[in-house]
Amino acid sequence: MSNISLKTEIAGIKMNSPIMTASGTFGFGEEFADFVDFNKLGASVVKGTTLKPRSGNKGVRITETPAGMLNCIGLENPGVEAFLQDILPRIKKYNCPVIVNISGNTVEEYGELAKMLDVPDVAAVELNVSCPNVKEGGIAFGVEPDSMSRVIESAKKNTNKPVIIKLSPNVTDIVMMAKAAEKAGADVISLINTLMGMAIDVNTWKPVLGNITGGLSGPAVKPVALRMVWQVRQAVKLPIIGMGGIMNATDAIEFMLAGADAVAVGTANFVQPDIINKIYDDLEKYLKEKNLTNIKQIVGKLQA
Amino acid sequence: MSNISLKTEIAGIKMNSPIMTASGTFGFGEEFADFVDFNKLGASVVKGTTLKPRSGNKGVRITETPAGMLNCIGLENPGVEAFLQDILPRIKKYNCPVIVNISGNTVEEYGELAKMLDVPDVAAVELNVSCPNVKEGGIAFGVEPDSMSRVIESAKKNTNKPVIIKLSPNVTDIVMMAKAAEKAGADVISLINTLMGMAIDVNTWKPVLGNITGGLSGPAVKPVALRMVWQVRQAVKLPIIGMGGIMNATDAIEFMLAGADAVAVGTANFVQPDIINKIYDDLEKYLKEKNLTNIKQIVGKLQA
Amino acid sequence: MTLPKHELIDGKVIRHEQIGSNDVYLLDIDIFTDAEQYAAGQFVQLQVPDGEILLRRPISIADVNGTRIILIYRAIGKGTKRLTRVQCGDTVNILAPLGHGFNLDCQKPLLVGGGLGIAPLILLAKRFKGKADILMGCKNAAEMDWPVKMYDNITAENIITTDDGSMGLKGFTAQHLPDVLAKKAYDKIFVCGPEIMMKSVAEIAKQHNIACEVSLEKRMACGLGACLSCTIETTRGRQKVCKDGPVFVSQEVFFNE
Amino acid sequence: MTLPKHELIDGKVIRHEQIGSNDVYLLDIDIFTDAEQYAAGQFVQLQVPDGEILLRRPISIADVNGTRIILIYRAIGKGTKRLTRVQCGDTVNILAPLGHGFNLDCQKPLLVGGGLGIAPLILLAKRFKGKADILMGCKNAAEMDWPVKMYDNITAENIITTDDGSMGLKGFTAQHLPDVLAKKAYDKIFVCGPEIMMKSVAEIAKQHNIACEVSLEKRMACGLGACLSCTIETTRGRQKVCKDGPVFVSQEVFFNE
Ligand SMILES: Cc1cc2nc3c(=O)[nH]c(=O)nc-3n(C[C@H](O)[C@H](O)[C@H](O)COP(=O)(O)OP(=O)(O)OC[C@H]3O[C@@H](n4cnc5c(N)ncnc54)[C@H](O)[C@@H]3O)c2cc1C
Ligand SMILES: Cc1cc2nc3c(=O)[nH]c(=O)nc-3n(C[C@H](O)[C@H](O)[C@H](O)COP(=O)(O)OP(=O)(O)OC[C@H]3O[C@@H](n4cnc5c(N)ncnc54)[C@H](O)[C@@H]3O)c2cc1C
Ligand SMILES: Cc1cc2nc3c(=O)[nH]c(=O)nc-3n(C[C@H](O)[C@H](O)[C@H](O)COP(=O)(O)O)c2cc1C
Ligand SMILES: Cc1cc2nc3c(=O)[nH]c(=O)nc-3n(C[C@H](O)[C@H](O)[C@H](O)COP(=O)(O)O)c2cc1C
Ligand code: FES
Ligand code: FES
Repeated sequence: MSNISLKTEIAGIKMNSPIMTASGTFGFGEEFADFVDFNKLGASVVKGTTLKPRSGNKGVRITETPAGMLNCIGLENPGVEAFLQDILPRIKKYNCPVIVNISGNTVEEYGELAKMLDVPDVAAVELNVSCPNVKEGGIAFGVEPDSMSRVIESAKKNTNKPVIIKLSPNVTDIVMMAKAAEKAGADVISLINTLMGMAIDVNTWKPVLGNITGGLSGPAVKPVALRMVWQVRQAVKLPIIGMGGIMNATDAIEFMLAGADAVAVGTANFVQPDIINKIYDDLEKYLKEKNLTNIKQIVGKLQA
Repeated sequence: MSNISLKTEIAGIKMNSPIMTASGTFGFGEEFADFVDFNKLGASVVKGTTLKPRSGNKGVRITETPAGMLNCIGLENPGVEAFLQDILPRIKKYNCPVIVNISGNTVEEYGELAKMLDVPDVAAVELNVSCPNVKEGGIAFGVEPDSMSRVIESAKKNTNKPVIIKLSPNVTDIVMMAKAAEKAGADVISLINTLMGMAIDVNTWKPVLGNITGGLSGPAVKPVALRMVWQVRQAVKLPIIGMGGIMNATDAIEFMLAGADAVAVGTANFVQPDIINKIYDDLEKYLKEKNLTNIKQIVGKLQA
Repeated sequence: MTLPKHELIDGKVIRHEQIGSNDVYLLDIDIFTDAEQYAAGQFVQLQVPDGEILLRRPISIADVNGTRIILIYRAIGKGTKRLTRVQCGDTVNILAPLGHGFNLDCQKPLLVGGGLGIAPLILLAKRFKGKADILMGCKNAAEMDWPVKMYDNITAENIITTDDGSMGLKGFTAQHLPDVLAKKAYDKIFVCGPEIMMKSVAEIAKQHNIACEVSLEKRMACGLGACLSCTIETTRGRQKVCKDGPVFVSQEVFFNE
Repeated sequence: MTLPKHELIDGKVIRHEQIGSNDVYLLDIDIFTDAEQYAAGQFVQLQVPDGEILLRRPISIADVNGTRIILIYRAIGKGTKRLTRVQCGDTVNILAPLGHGFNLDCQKPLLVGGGLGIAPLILLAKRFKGKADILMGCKNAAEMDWPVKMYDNITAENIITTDDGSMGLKGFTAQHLPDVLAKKAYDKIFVCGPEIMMKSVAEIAKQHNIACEVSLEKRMACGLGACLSCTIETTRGRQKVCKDGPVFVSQEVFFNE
């Protein structure tokens, strides 16, 4: 399919396809090396990284729900220094843009992380202001436009890389948050992060998850994610990375029609570790069937 | 199981069980007469009713999503007068408390509706301030605490019946909304209404639903609903009616452990029209297995 | 008309096979209940086994045989594709019978079916005990295979059309209706098929002053008249396809158009 | 140790039957790949067919035979209950082989298995070519049925315990370990079973100064070390059960307790 192109570009990041991975679901990429053709992956968004190493939450960290899963990993990660020293040198060989998802406890920490990650092998940083699992700060930044804006400004001031803001769906007005993000200088908007949920064991009368609540992801959340991408597309000009329950090319196309310039695959990586390849191939087939040649031709084309 | 009791009471409404129906999913009750034993149903919450008859939305009104469905019925209903004249006299024979779900375009309309429904055969009114399908007003009342409070006050002023406020999950802070409802004088809190979602047809590049967006219900939303019930239970003293994806007794028990005094079954009625009976029987079995005698013994018993 | 009570029935699959080139399947289910009482035009809400599919799917009752019902469906979407995996001996749960069937009151009926719409007319033809004619059309001869077999011997005359002319008359079914009407004194037309075809047929019936009943489809959730997914506007006000239909007098539903 | 590459394999079910009174099933799958290369203690991530179950389920490789693998599982939850419906000839997708297996380096191995934990020790026993003994326990004689059959002829000695004494020695398995250790000069214990039992065994092994390896279970999503669902604290820092385990040296994981 030589005349069909899935290549795209987001905030100057050249990508072989609009298919990215969702932070926390693809490790550092290398775990999927047996399955994924990195030439088909637009960019690898790696595990949420913090200033200091974090050991994450205790107890049960995931549980399955109808067409979805709850997780409360709690941002376990080796810290930004270990990432830069040990991991980045190892993963740059895949020749696929690496985007680092970062979480801070304070506005300043986001700036500090952004600065440390302003290195040649990192393509961009993605600000996680919505992880519902971290008690210190995480949730507040993502649901309140002013503090979110300060986080964006802090990151922007400290890096020359594109700054992606990842929005939380746990808000009344996603459009207001997106507009605030645009105004604060974000280069790209990612959405959605997980919906806050919970599961209970009726035998023990205890919460299933160690952290009581967790983030809902997977096909169950797709209708909500799609709606938010569509709403945000109409309100801001920034490129959008759409995600939430993408399991196949059809889902990816729905997000792109709604206005996503690229998409990220999350939970699906657990279900089918070679899903990135399959979505790539099926996107090509779709374009062919529709007599299109370029994936950008479908972005935002919803006739609503 | 004569020594086991599912009987309960909410705001003075005596119910044979904590199992209710969710508005809009059980018609006026009579449609399920071939299947449901009304002695097992705690209360029947009937279709959303407005002052004037409404014809609802055009085009496709439902579509299935992973473990859920989207609807944009758009509050089709014959209007409160037809309800009082034609329907209520017909359905009172089931000897099961009838709760009327009402939607107004203005604060005053809620009061007017509440007043008209302050009749002997209506057990309570439930204020729908969150239906995401009605453009005139509906959504605003449900996501903003002040206007919601005015709606509650307007209804309270006009009726002697208990006033149930049904909260929208499409908010940043469900606890704040619940507290505002309590302060405004609501007698009971219902949660959750549907999550706002969307579906797209990748062949036609059009939204699947006639109204573009619709309300997500069914098992997919259960983790979110459960989390909200649990959060609200810790913040307010009012009785709670929990709903969102309840498909079986286990789901109902999860909600009650999280703090729901009663539960409402919605989408499950479409899947299994006799599900109310089954949940009733299985709740009895559960109590027996756990050596309990009264359903109230499990309410709010989550060990978190 | 008092309808039989709605029932939830665990049926047993007796036969399940592909009968049409274009993904058309026949499902023969023993429902351990007298199916002969069902009216032609009524439908069932079938639960797709295995739990992934949430809502039931509405399928017309194509035929009945003692305690068995025949459903004929096309695997077009997620639910019907999953349904094709059901095997003989499997249990499938149905909610039946739903809706109102055709009103058989007439002297010389003409049935008009297009595509899958040919299926529910089988039981109707049988109820007319040989006195009905059928005008039926598909895209091509291959798709016409099962209808030809099914209508062998249950009607007075079968008139076949195919879009490409590979069998019978060439062209859209409704195109040939005026000719058919010219030949015999039909006093009622019963039509089931794509909406565009039903509208054309209804229009022609109106011009010829012949009574016409149509069987409509709308997306359904409950099938019981409770959810209001399937409301349509009619000359008698809003009606629910699942409960007040799916069969309607054509002039009541196709008006002003 | 270089591990075989992880693969996604469509396997074909050759045999699937209930082998234990307490909902224990045996699944024999042809994976059309050399299964003999898999290490005892490794596991697979099995996709439960039919789409309702989202995540794969981790199941240990109980035994291998040419291109076939044997899985032994208990139907306890939604996924495993659904799995019981799989029929011979069906296709099941597995992700294999995952994790690190047992380190076979020793002279006189003692295997200790409890309940379902007895299953993954089958392949281990075979790899020891008859030189291992097994101490294995279940609740009662009925549950002991399949282990007795499976361990016929693959070990040097089988010592059986049941909680209720209905077969073999009465009481919990670990209780009898000191007596067993007193009889022969074991230099390594391999244990798989409920966590509480593994902890007791590890404690006794430590007291006797005998090396001990345990096979852990944690809820998993990816099975590949990516999602961090299965992290545990060890003396070597945080480790992932799926990738760094599931087999660990007991003193590295049961410490300070
Ligand atoms: C009263 C009635 C009788 C019917 N009888 C038959 C029959 O005898 N044989 C047959 O093959 N089909 C029949 N249908 C249509 C059948 O219900 C749909 O094809 C089926 O529901 C599609 O399900 P799916 O999961 O495969 O498709 P989906 O993946 O849900 O959707 C695929 C396509 O099917 C259409 N569709 C989806 N749901 C419905 C629905 N409830 N009604 C109509 N269209 C729908 C959508 O518009 C879409 O284009 C009938 C429908 C009704 C309302
Ligand atoms: C490395 C490894 C090897 C395993 N080998 C076997 C085996 O050979 N045979 C066997 O029967 N079981 C084995 N298990 C356990 C098996 O994975 C679970 O029983 C199964 O995932 C439960 O799925 P379910 O949908 O039936 O249960 P669910 O409905 O998901 O849960 C039911 C119960 O199972 C537990 N559980 C759920 N998921 C897991 C999980 N991923 N890991 C551990 N416990 C879980 C829950 O705590 C719960 O109590 C193994 C687990 C791991 C991690
Ligand atoms: C196990 C797991 C871990 C996650 N970790 C992170 C994270 O570290 N940072 C982040 O921004 N999002 C994280 N997410 C959210 C995903 O990146 C994604 O936004 C969400 O899962 C929705 O996509 P999906 O439905 O395709 O999984 C995580 C999700 C899962 C399931
Ligand atoms: C078809 C349909 C119609 C509904 N109509 C109403 C309504 O009129 N008023 C209202 O407050 N909620 C309405 N709801 C929301 C339900 O009452 C309930 O809050 C929601 O569906 C979540 O429960 P469930 O997941 O069990 O369906 C409707 C839901 C559905 C699916
Ligand atoms: S399908 Fe529910 S009213 Fe017709
Ligand atoms: S299961 Fe994902 S890291 Fe172990």
